[in-house]
Amino acid sequence: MTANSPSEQELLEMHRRMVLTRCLEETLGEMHKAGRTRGPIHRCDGQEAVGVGATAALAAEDFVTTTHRGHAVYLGRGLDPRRVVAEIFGRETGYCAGRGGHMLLGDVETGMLGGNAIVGASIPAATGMALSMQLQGAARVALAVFGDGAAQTGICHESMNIAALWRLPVVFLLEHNAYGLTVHHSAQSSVPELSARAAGYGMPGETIDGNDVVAVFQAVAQAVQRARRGDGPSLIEARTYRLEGFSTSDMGGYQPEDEIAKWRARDPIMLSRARLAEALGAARVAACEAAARAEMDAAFETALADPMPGFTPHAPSAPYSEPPDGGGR
Amino acid sequence: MTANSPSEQELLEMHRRMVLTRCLEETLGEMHKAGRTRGPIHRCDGQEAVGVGATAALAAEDFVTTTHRGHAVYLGRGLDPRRVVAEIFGRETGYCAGRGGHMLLGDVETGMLGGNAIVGASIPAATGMALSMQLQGAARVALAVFGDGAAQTGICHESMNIAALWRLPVVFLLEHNAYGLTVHHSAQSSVPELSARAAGYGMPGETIDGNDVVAVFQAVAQAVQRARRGDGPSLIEARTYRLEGFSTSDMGGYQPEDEIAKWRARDPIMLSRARLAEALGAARVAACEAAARAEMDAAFETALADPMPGFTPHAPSAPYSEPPDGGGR
Amino acid sequence: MAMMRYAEALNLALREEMARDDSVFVFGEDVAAYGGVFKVTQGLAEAFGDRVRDTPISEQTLTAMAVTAAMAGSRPVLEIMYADFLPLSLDALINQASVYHYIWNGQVSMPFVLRTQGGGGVGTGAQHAKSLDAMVAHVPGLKVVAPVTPADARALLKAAIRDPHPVIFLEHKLLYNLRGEVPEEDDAPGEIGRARLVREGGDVSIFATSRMVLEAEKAADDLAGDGIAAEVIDLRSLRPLDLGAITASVAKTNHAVVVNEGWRFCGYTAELAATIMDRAFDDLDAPVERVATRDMPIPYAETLEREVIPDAAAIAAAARRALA
Amino acid sequence: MAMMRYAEALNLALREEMARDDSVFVFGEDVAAYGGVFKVTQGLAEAFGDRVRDTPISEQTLTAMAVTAAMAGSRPVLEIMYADFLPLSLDALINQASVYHYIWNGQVSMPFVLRTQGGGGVGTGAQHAKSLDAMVAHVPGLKVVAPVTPADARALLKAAIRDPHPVIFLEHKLLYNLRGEVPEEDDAPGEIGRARLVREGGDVSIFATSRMVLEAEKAADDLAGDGIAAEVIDLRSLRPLDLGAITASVAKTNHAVVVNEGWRFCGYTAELAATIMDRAFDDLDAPVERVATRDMPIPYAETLEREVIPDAAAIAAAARRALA
Ligand SMILES: Cc1ncc(C[n+]2csc(CCOP(=O)(O)OP(=O)(O)O)c2C)c(N)n1
Ligand SMILES: Cc1ncc(C[n+]2csc(CCOP(=O)(O)OP(=O)(O)O)c2C)c(N)n1
Ligand SMILES: [Mg+2]
Ligand SMILES: [Mg+2]
Repeated sequence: MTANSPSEQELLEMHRRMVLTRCLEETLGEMHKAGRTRGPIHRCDGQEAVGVGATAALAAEDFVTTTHRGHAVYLGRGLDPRRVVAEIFGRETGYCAGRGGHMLLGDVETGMLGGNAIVGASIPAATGMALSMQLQGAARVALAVFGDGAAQTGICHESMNIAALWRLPVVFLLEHNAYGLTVHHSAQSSVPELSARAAGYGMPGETIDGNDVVAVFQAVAQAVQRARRGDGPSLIEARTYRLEGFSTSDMGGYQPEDEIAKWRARDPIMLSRARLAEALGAARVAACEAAARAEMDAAFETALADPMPGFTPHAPSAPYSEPPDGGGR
Repeated sequence: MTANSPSEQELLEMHRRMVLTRCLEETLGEMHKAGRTRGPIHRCDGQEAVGVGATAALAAEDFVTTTHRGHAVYLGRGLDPRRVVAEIFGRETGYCAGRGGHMLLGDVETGMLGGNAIVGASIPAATGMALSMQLQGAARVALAVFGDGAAQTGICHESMNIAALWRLPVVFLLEHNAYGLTVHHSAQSSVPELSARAAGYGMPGETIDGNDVVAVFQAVAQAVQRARRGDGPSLIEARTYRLEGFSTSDMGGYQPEDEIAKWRARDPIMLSRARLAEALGAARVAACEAAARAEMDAAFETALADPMPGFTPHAPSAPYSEPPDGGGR
Repeated sequence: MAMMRYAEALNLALREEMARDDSVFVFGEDVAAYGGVFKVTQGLAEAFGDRVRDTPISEQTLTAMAVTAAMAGSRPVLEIMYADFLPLSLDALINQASVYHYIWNGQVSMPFVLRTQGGGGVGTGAQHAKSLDAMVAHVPGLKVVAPVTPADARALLKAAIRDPHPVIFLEHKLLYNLRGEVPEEDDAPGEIGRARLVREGGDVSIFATSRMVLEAEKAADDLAGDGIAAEVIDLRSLRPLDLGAITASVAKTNHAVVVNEGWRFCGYTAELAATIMDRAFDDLDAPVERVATRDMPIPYAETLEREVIPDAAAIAAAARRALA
Repeated sequence: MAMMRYAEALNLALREEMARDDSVFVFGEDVAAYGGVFKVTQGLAEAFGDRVRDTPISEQTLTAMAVTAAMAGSRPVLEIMYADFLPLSLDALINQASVYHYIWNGQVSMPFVLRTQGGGGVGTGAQHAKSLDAMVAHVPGLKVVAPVTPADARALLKAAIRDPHPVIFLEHKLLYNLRGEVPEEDDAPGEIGRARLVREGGDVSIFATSRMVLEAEKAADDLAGDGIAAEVIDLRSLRPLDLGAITASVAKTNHAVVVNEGWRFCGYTAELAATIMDRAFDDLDAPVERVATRDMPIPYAETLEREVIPDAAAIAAAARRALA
């Protein structure tokens, strides 16, 4: 046990949140097939350990930014499943009253600021929050979750350089799921291990097993401590895999079957379940999972009955209206 | 003697071009004091070995892109001093008929495409030319010269990743003169040696003495060979120093006197002169320098007597005119 | 003649031009192995190998590379997946592509095409539903086209590829499945800078771009019910404008509505309205009515999104205001 | 009252706001040790230490960081050295800053200021002389101001810093040395959204922005020689517009000239012309005349540059056309 080892209670809670996320993804998959979703949905089945393990290592007052594939971060951060589902279905009761959708969900209360559908944008976003914290003298850390595709963007480089230069309290968590949209990382990245780039900024970098929620928790916890101490950023590359394709509009065909099978055999929820069953007994784990499943089912039921928002031009759209008496169409 | 060692004749010619550049810079400095320049001029006194040594390692059909501080590249590439000076003074006889000025000089004949005043822009520019060459199956190489400040831009990262991924025939020559405008590199870059970043792209990277024209020539020649063979890009960090401030509008005060003195003692022209005098005799070197000086003086005299361009809206501005019958004001 | 989808017509144009001219190449995110997320480049990698390249997610650099690859003798066709990412291309467009032909005194031309698609209506959210036409149309030295029919998609893409200057080629996510006749035997490129008369009418001129042309047609149907004969003109080329077609129509109808799916303030409709005033002031019986997306981010929820992006009803209402 | 340079007035505003509010910080290239290349931030680092930071050359990320630092409780003032680099900021402005206040249903505000300076006239060349006002003015959720006098520079910068929403603050390289009275004792912020009547006149209204206001004044002098009384209005705020001031003036003069140093096509003058037509069509005796930079890159040579950027003569000629 290191200082960063989660307690059994914490482990069970992480497991619960991973299951919650998986239930969300699977139900969204069904809803999509039934023609009941709108716009593309980016499921994170198989990657739950990254978002959940990482957010579990944050303090309540910390910030986290994520990508278009942020469901595990939302639920890992403790957001209310009902309001998450409501947002995904564009309901008035969603975190953003239906204005954001699943990719642009933000919640000030929990510092989940937020999902971001511009690839790479979560990186400078967290870096800016970290700068604000440093200037305010606050011991608050910002965690940036981003993909392997995002690591090739210019803002990734600029942000890492600035964060390292100023020793900003930010943690860069690269969620490496092997693909950027349909393109394999070997056709996007000039190096197989992206953590190698940390040396170019003089910050620590490591590659970890992103399907092991404990490994993610520990690596992020250590990086968060370092950041909170004022020692600056770290880069953590968590290797994982996207089991269900890029999004609901993915036509597939580019992820080899054997590759999928290999990773399915290392499903993070299975791994976590096995570990927990040994420690706490299979029954307790099963009960926890059933409760999570029930919670998500209830979330869907309530959220889908919630009303759609009505269009009210000037609240909170006031700063946008131009000219003042109406603008628009 | 390695395969990349310049001949004595080549050495003397490089020396001549460095002296030509220094004369240009010094005369520009005087002209500025006399109030006869327009806009900022970025002198490269002390850095001549980088632009001159690097371009000497290129073949006639290769491309080179450079920065706002490109005079050594222009003259190193063999451009006509008179037309360079004419362009700097906005004359009709300049390389761009006075439209470009000293920062935006381009010459298709010599593949000098071109100076660029957007920091970092020379990097993707050369990378794009290299892509075109690769697709055309041409054994032509593109050399990108850029500064230590430019190395922190997003496009630097994106370009290096793409170039390494596709093994493009491009050479990245980082002209590290210790400052980006007035800011010391230690306040801009998170690492002291920027060549360390090459590893993050899986390409060779080395730091060399940028005040030694032979070292620059050899390193670039080797990288050019590698690129021409199809083995992809390299990063060369040439350490040098800007003796005369950022530009003619620089108000100074931030380059410590002892730092300047230290580098002045390693003036690239002095170093080259000493080496050549030993090999060829001081007289031959002095004669070469005198000829260069005379050539630049003549270039100024002719160019300054050349006419200013007259405004003719539609040639070659046709694609810009909107609406077709005039546009503009 | 063959019936084909808009996306297929684009694909045909790319195939034809790549077969015709070795210097044409296609690059962008997911364009090779997958054939593009909208399947416009499907099969090209199989047919043309290395001349079709998947790229890293690096729009800024890809655009800058298109500029200089074009200078160096290639004819790049770059796909930017969503028009929302055009801001990442703008530095290369404004500070590089726009500059060199004139500044280097005609030494270089830059024959590249930047294809992208914009527009909303399907719940893609604030970062994947915008039309930023005005931003690219503002840049001197760029041509900007936005075909609506499959035939125009093919003809104008061919023209864009053959043009010696940069062309921004604006598609729309809701047009890709539109079917129409394409004259396969006629493989001549179209002419950039010519509007298309969609429907004649003597009461009011509706000038529209991209998908808004379809909404304008519906609006014209609606107006016809009230006995109002609307003329609908598809501008096709946002820059350069077909001034002759615009002024001739306004001279006939004396009323104009301009429609573009971008934001209103400083948007493309502002240029259209100002140009019409400038060129046809004496012909106008009423101010030009502008129909544009509301000046706010595009919300996700359907109930909100449909209030923000213009539709046939908004266009018809504008025409009625013009005639009131 | 004190006489001071425009750059000094900006410096004063920064000092006052930084002293008043700990959450204000200043960052950008060369702003700390050197005090900014136009010396606007001189002495701030000495006075406020770490709250004034030199940055790497990374405009895209710096802008994105301003957005989220503002969300997280700071009030960043970012200096972008030249307006020509605004394209590098646009992704963060359009896809981030514009989005969150509305999309997150009012949960966050983003009180940051992006200061930059544009304009030509001194041989800085095609990449350092542009005015890209229209690009930022097009983005919903941003305010855009461009003060001309030292007093306005101070008052509006203070207002911008205190504003809960993003403000783009446009300066001009030829204004920094302009001297004017600044009421030191009155440290109240200005009001964003109000135009300034520079000179009254009954024959033609000239609406101008930034340095073009000075050219408009010269044009008015020239016109006065012909007995033409031009009213000159400094818009000060490009977004939101002071519609009341605009329509009141046009109602009086029945003729309008609009002047902005950006390019013409899809430029800021298009919005002004279209808005005036929309709001004051019946008052207009002639089309609104637009005066803008020619649609081409800005050349280096003085003989060329002066033909491309508008001046008093071009404005006076436009006014005469309007009245012809
Ligand atoms: C700037 C930008 N370019 C392109 C896209 C389109 N796009 C959305 S997700 C994606 C792939 C991202 O890959 P990665 O960062 O690895 O995230 P993952 O989807 O694998 O989680 C792309 C290209 C975008 N949203 N933003
Ligand atoms: C994108 C961009 N940002 C800022 C500037 C202003 N600027 C011009 S040169 C310069 C410093 C560049 O430093 P470096 O790359 O080291 O080149 P050096 O001047 O030292 O040769 C800056 C900040 C610019 N021209 N372009
Ligand atoms: Mg990925
Ligand atoms: Mg430097």
